Amino acid sequence: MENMTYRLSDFEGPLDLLLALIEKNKLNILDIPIALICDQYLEFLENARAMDMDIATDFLNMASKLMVWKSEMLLPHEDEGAEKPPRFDLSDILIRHQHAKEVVPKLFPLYAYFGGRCVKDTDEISPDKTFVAEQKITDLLAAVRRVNSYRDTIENAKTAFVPMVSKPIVPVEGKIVSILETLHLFGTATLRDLLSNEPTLADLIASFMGVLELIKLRRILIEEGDENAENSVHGEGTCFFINPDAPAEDAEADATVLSKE
Amino acid sequence: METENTLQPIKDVESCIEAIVFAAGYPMPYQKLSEVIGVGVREIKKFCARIAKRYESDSTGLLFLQFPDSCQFCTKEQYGPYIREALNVRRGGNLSSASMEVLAVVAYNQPVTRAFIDAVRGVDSSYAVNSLIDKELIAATGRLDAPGRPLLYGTTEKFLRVFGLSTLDDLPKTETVLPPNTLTDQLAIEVDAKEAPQQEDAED
Amino acid sequence: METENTLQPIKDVESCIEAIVFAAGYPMPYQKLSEVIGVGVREIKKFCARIAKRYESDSTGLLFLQFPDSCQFCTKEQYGPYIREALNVRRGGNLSSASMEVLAVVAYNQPVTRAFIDAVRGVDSSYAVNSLIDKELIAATGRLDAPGRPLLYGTTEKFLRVFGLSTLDDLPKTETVLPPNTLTDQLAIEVDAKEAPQQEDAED
Repeated sequence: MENMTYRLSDFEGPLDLLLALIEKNKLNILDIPIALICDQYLEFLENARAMDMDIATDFLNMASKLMVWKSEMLLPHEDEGAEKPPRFDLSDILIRHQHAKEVVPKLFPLYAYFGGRCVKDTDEISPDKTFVAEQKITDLLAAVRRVNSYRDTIENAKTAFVPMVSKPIVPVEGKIVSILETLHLFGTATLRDLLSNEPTLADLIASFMGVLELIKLRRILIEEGDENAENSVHGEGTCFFINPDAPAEDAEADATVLSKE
Repeated sequence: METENTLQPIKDVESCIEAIVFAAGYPMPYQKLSEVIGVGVREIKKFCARIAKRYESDSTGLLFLQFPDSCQFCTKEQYGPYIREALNVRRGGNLSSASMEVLAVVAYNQPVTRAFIDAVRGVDSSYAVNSLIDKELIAATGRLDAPGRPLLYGTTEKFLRVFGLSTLDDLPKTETVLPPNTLTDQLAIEVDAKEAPQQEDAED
Repeated sequence: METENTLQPIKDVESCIEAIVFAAGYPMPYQKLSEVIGVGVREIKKFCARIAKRYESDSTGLLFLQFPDSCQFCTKEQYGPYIREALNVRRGGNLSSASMEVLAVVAYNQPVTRAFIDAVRGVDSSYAVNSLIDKELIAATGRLDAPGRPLLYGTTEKFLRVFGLSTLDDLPKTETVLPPNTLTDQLAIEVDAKEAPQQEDAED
């Protein structure tokens, strides 16, 4: 194509691009010269690629199909009388595609008008309250999906609402202080000891980050396990103590502030 | 039936149909009404037509819809916003243009396989298809007798209701005339055969 | 509300009430109708009385019931046997989508409080919860050790039976299983503490 009159983003999918090419060449949709269309389609994609655009897989799939059809056409038919090999009827697909595109603008107003027609849920007027017919598990899964789809709207509403109530900020510094206090008091403490009394998830995370921070700063050390243990770290049972040769207390300033949720 | 109810007067049959269709909520097949009430399907349809007319002309908030094989009560469309607000229904009913396109492909070409939908749209449509199934606007209606036995999809009675149609013949006409659907079989064999086994299992 | 609907004529208010009450299925509080339609509770009750009269006298299979604080459509008693016969055979019948959603929340997150269910669904679920208790698909299994000591609900043996499961472990593990951690128990405690006392008394 000498001049790029179209851009890839103009097309929702490969079929729209094909229709545009057909229109541009003033071709009969019922009699498409595959070779010509295939070449122009590939050229278009090549140009798009040259312009450093991401080409969606749908467009590439169509390109490979077109090339297969084109090569089928170019292969000499051994016996002329034989039927053509079965292949996608591109005309048929394009007509149906065009038809769907035409119809969509007519369906939207219908739906906008009649979509308000509501029906009644089924179980409310059951003659026997305890009667339950057999149920399909797929219906339950559909319900799970529905509920999950509400989840986003609820979460959005919640986040929009949160700033209006006082948002508790859980500073990691505070946790670091209490971790050090605990260790000073008891000498050693396990991870469970340090984390078990946190009232909220945010507190829990802040404390855990505090522990990590203290390890990073080498203010606390992990106690060697007993000799039977395979590893020196034992999950919740990991035991910490204060590093007697701790480096100077300075780096705590950058301790992260963690907000709730 | 535990009691020896015999519905003689015509009015009674109509009321009985109303009561059953109301209690069901879902589209009630004429066949079922015929069996339960003991009146032929043809008669049942006539009674239903009278009921439908009564609710249409009456100043009531309800409508009695007649589909090709079933009937159902619903509310008149203009009260939809009030109902949504009273029942706290979210505006979940919105359809994206991708969904509407899939719906158009299914409605005018049904029954179709997923492969057919993908081919006619030229792009992968699985998200839109699943969302339409969840919204009960399309549903599996059977399986294609082809390798992989892929599911066939068609529109539902809910589709007819929320688009204000009595039958599929009422679908809007267009300039483009659709050829008869011969694609389905071909596509099913070529494309579905690869995908079908695991995909279809997951759906059953 | 998407359109500028204003219900001026009296007939329209009646139809709107009918539509809302029909779609709800459960007893609809006059208070709610009043809020949504924008007409005082006293007027709403008057409109309801007229609707009730119309359905009583008309030759229809439906009745409009008026309770002290709410109203509801139901079917006339004499058609009960027909309804039962028409509906009982339907596979998958008589669980509303709201009930199915509550059941999904309970099944995948049990034990849960009512407040948790409400929070996950984003709407008040008390009618569906009660209906599932009536149907013996969920039951109270204990109380949460939190202010108000709200009841905890779980699924029952009958739940397993009607869904054809042997144990809860047979529940399909989908990618979409509800993440229980985003709404913590804390939320349940906060909300329940306010509501629990009167609500729980009513149930015990």
